[in-house]
Amino acid sequence: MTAVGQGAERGTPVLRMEGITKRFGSVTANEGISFSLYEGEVIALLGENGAGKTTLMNILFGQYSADEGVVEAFGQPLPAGAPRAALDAGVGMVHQHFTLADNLTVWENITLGTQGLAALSLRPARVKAKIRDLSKRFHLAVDPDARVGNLTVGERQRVEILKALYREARVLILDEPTAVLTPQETDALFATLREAIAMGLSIVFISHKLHEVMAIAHRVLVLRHGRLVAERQVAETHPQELASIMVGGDVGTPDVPAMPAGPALLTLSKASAGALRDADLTLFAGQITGIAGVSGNGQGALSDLISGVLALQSGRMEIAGKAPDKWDARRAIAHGIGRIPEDRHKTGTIADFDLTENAILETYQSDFARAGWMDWTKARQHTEHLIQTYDVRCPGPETRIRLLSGGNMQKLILGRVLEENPQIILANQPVRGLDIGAVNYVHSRLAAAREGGSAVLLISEDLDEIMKLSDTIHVMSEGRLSPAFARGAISASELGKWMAGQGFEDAS
Amino acid sequence: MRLEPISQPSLQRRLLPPAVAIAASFLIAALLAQIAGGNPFAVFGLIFKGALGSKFALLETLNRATPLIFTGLAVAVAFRAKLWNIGAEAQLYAGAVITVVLGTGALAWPAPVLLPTLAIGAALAGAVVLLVPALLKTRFGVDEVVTTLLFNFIFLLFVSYLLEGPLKDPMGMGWPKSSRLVPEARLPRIVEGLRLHWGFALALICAVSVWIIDRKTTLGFEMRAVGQNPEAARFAGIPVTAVILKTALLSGGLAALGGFSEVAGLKGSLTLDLSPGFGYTGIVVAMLALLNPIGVVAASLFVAMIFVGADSMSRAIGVPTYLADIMLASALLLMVLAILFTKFRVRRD
Amino acid sequence: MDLFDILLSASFWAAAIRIASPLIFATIGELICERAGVLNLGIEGIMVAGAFAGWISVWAGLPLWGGVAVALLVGMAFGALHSVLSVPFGLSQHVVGVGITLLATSVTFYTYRVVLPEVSSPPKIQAFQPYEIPLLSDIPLLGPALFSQTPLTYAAFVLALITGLVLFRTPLGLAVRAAGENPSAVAAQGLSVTAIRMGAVIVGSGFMAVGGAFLTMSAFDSFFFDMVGGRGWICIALVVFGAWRPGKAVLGAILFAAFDALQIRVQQTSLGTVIPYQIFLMMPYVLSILALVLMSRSAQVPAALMVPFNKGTR
Amino acid sequence: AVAVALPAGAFAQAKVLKVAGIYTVPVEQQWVSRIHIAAVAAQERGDIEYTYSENTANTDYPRVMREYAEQGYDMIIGEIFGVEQEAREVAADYPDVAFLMGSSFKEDPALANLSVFDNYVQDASYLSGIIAGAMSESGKIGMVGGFPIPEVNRLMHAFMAGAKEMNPDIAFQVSFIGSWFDPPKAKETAYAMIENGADLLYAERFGVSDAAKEKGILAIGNVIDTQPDYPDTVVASAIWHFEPTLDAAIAKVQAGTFTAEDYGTYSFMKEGGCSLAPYGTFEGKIPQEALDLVAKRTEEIKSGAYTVTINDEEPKSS
Ligand SMILES: Nc1ncnc2c1ncn2[C@@H]1O[C@H](COP(=O)(O)OP(=O)(O)OP(=O)(O)O)[C@@H](O)[C@H]1O
Ligand SMILES: Nc1ncnc2c1ncn2[C@@H]1O[C@H](COP(=O)(O)OP(=O)(O)OP(=O)(O)O)[C@@H](O)[C@H]1O
Ligand SMILES: [Mg+2]
Ligand SMILES: [Mg+2]
Repeated sequence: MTAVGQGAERGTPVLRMEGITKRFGSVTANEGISFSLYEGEVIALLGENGAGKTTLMNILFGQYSADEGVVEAFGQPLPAGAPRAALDAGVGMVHQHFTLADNLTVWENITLGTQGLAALSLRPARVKAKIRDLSKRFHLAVDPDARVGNLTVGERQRVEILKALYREARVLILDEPTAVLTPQETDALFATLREAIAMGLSIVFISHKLHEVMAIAHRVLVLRHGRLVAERQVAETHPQELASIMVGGDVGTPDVPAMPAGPALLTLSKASAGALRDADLTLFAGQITGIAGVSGNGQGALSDLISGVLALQSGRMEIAGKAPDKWDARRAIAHGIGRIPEDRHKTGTIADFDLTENAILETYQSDFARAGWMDWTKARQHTEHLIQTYDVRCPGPETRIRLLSGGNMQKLILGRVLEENPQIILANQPVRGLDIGAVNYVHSRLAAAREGGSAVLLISEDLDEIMKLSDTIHVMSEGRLSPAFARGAISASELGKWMAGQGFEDAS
Repeated sequence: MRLEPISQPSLQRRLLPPAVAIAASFLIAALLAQIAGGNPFAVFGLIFKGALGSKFALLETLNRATPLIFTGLAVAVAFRAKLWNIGAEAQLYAGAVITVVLGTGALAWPAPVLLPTLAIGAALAGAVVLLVPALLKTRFGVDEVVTTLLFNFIFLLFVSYLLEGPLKDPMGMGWPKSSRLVPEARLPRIVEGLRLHWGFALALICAVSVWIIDRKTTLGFEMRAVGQNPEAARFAGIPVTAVILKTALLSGGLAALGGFSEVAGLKGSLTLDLSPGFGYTGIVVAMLALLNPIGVVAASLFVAMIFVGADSMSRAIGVPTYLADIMLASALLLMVLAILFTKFRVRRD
Repeated sequence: MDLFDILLSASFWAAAIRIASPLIFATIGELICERAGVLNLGIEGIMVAGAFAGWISVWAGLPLWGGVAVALLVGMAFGALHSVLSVPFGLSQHVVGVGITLLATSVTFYTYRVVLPEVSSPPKIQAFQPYEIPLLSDIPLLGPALFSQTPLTYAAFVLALITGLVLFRTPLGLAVRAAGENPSAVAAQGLSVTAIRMGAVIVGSGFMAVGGAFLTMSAFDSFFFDMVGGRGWICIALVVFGAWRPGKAVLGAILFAAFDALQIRVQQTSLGTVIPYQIFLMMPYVLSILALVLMSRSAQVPAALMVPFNKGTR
Repeated sequence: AVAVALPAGAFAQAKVLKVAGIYTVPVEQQWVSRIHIAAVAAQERGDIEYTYSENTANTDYPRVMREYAEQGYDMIIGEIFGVEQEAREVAADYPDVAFLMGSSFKEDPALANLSVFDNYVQDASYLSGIIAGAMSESGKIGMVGGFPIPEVNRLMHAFMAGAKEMNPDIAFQVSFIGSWFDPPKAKETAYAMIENGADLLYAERFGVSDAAKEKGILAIGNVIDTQPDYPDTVVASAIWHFEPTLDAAIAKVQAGTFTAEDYGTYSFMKEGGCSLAPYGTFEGKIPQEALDLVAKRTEEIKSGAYTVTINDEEPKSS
């Protein structure tokens, strides 16, 4: 694929950052960064977790103010710390973490702040008409009257972009817009962006996925430890080079050689729970079972069922050949089920707890307490061991986990799970938002666990990830689970058909 | 304006803002005293004298702090688990009611048996009173801020009914108050002749116990986890509902011990005006202490000191004693602000 | 008089509306604060301050509406203090609220005592008188109940209506609601969360104070210590009861007031001789809790209620 | 400071007593206001030097007593209904200070420096009841109280007895609002009674006379004289005079003869402790029959020939 547009005719840059430095206490998040963005150009920002990408963009958008350096839009300096000024200058930003109010409707979210506060009416009809028009023009289908809380992540993403387009932004900053999107949604997003570029918009695009960068960007800037370490024209580089600049060395990908399946550790037969319907699934020791599919098709219910927070409505679940008569999260953990949650912020960790407390969250009862008394010494030792073994970069076990980057947070969770030598590992979107180094690390750990005899259930929207790691693959669609396909026995395009719901009719 | 955390606050950073806060509230008091025709310069000395200037003053301050420690702990425990218990007032009265129900002759036991029985009974009563809103929260999703708040009114009316009905002192000449506790049901005084009683010691023991529960036990860990992120706690296998109910029991029990301590230690009988809002002040105490149990003791002493000192001061210089409440309120607000400034600096941008 | 007669009498409903009026003002005030994300526990004290300020200014010579304006301004002043502490500094809304209640109450009492040192019963003012709205007040039942009230009662209803319109129909209202739902969404759209929240708290506090002033200038004609008597706390409950919507909150206030008016009347029937009077006084509170339990749990709490917003930190 | 100790009696005439009042409610409250007014009057006469603390919570009450005692006050007046035991302990610790306290208990001979009082103004209430009985046409009288405590109950009962004596068929509606200071609520309660047919109200709380005034019916005042505020509404008021109680105590302290006593009787009519307020604007509007009975009973009460019953039970509607 090649990028659309050329972005080559240099005039005045639409955006210029010069000598940007930003410190948070002792951490220097950005150091002397300068770059310019030209009309119709797409710049990709690459860098490991915590490299300073988001910080740089927040400065550009006025949410943080830089300690040093200047920001210019269309030749005019932007006052520091004023998102309003950035918006007025035509800069729009789609934040890494969505900035939408769930209880408001789509149109309310979009019109928020665009009308004079003294106005006597919101003019909903006009607002909605304009939104519909933009939706059509940029292929961003979304119902203006829907409540944002009821939307899927993909739809929310579209609302975020609509927010910027609605304000007639000339420059669009997208911070990891694809991290939570399905491949289909990503494709749709790119189509939209190409249209926007064609209309003269300029884009700063942040992603950890190199193929995306190659597909959409003209120019790539690589940040490492807060510094701009490389700049390449996309046309003149390749993913391997970018990856090695990013992490400052070579990256190896894990190897998953075929392995005979062990005994069945978990079986579902005709299991229904929540959105899950009549699922048949068997997890074998020493095997990775991949669940492909667009998120929101029952994966949540499947993993909640196995992790004990959702009750079985009908059908049967057997753990090591026996149906447990009672099933809850604590029993699941006791049965050796380890969980790498989909949303590490919401259900995986407790933000204001320190690393130690998070590390023992699931096992404090069995391993770090006696008769109701906590053994903090043991807990701290365990955490230090995890930090070492799993290379969690942090000031120490007393750090609040909120301060860790996503990658390091994920490593701690991984350690928390793997150290228990779980029989079954439930890995739901385990690499979402991680940089390549971290992704490979997580993958190799999962592969190692499989070799150690664990059964791994890998739920992912990323087909590449599924096809690379899984011994057997199921596809999920509308709560149904496809039959198992052996690795190599099915092509990506066939999987895609199942994902779209074809095949289920014939199977049933 | 932006607040920036200070990673390693200097000693000066940690001491100066609170000192300024206290000085400022003294100044406010002096100013108001002058407006009412009192001598503003006498204010400072008299507050110290009134709060700490004699053994009597000091013990009175401790005395005033005692119920606040209990209600402060009750609120701290609950708030840590994000159980918004605004009903410590009702729970305190519940403890007081049980104390007089059992302690006015119903049980003819010696003090070493009777006193613990009363304390446990009181704690149970308070626990039950908070359990109801907690159950309404876990079962029906009813907001506990509202239910605990409304329970204060309901329970006080209930106490009023009891004092005019079943619990009315037959020897009380018709006045709505309970009979007196039997001597075995009285908490002894710590210092002969002065009001301070062993309820204060009990309060300190409770504070340490809560600290131990919080830091050293699985229950404390669970309560904090549920408070910080109930979703994650549920996924980690922590029985969230059970933990909320346990928290309610603990919190309600602590507030009720305050009622026990006031009746058995101080009053000897129950009247409708047992508490001048200890339950509500407990909220302030707990937050001032940043929900730390040991901090609750310090915050209670601070609040009691300011109140007792300023109350005595305003009496001595002859200005309306409402000045004490003004000073307490301003000292409080300035102090929470000061605590903020020990940890953050304000940046303009 | 049995229950049915009471419920069908215009005077009963007139009483309910009258009792509800101060609650409506204060509930709307609290609702505005909470919609913007700030729990304002200063309400009880602000009502006391408003009750005093309105009354004393009329006593000192201002016209009635001048007194209302003074109450409003005093409420806004306390609101300003609350908002400075709770919004930009992000201090615990519980402490700030209870602190403001303590401060407003004690400052009021102190001022009262300094201004009127030796009175044995406080001076009276010429309070608002009922005004019968022509035509409307002739409607049977409804007329005497709804349209023979004092102007301040009509103002309460108008205020609730306007608040509803502003909150749900204007950009300003949208900004306020969004600030209570997700302040980062507001900040990302270039609006100042701080300004919006502070504004809401200041305005809301002003309305609470007018609620207090209703007691001294419409329901009664002089000021007494403790005369607010917990009405502020009731309003906190009414906001939840009304699911943070002005219309429902008004209904809740009327319902609560109707329970109150009812208990007053039932206390005087033959029931009053057998049932202790405390049971009657409990009625409004108990029934409120019951109503909350029965109500759908779908009521949407503003998601960012009690969550301070500090840009540049997470 | 006085350098030479002189016999206490030598100063008896000259000494201005330092008196402190401690009240659990603001001095506006009817009951306390009567004490306060008497004390202010004594101060103006030059008998005492007076200061007070109002709205003192019972928790703080013993402390405040001690603080005043420590500051050298000669006499402390107040109300210890909620803190009987503790207050007596304080009194025991300061035998040189005279305590004159409102209390529902009796004096204790072993505690010589603490005397008790209460507002036994049932005599006047009874007389006001006679007038009420004569003035009510509907035969329905409404009574709004704060809490049913003895001092309230006994006045209500005396009032009811008087009214019944004039008109045995009179029905009473009794309500308690559960607050000392909620005039709007008292007013609402009074409205409800008027709706229910009452044409005369016994105004135990602030707010009741206002309802009567607005609805054009009559009211009877209690403890204080409110006719000046409601000239067309308040027919008569039973008023308490604390002066006899206080003055007797002052005299005894000055004479060095203060001892444990029950001052309750100083509130009786024959001691001048209570009276019916002047009829004022209602002069000539009250039936002669009632005036005659009032005059007769007044005489009898003063001479001791008639005693108004003291009943502290909670009154109920009839
Ligand atoms: N609000 C903040 N307060 C303190 N330090 C911060 C803050 N935000 C960022 N940092 C620091 O800045 C560094 C860069 O963070 P930034 O969010 O820019 O990383 P990133 O490149 O966007 O990472 P990711 O790929 O994980 O999104 C972090 O390592 C952190 O130490
Ligand atoms: N309040 C803070 N103080 C210090 N550092 C912070 C703070 N907030 C964020 N950071 C830093 O910012 C960096 C990026 O944080 P962020 O939450 O964007 O991580 P992330 O990798 O993008 O996670 P995810 O994509 O899973 O949400 C982290 O390195 C973290 O250390
Ligand atoms: Mg980032
Ligand atoms: Mg990230």
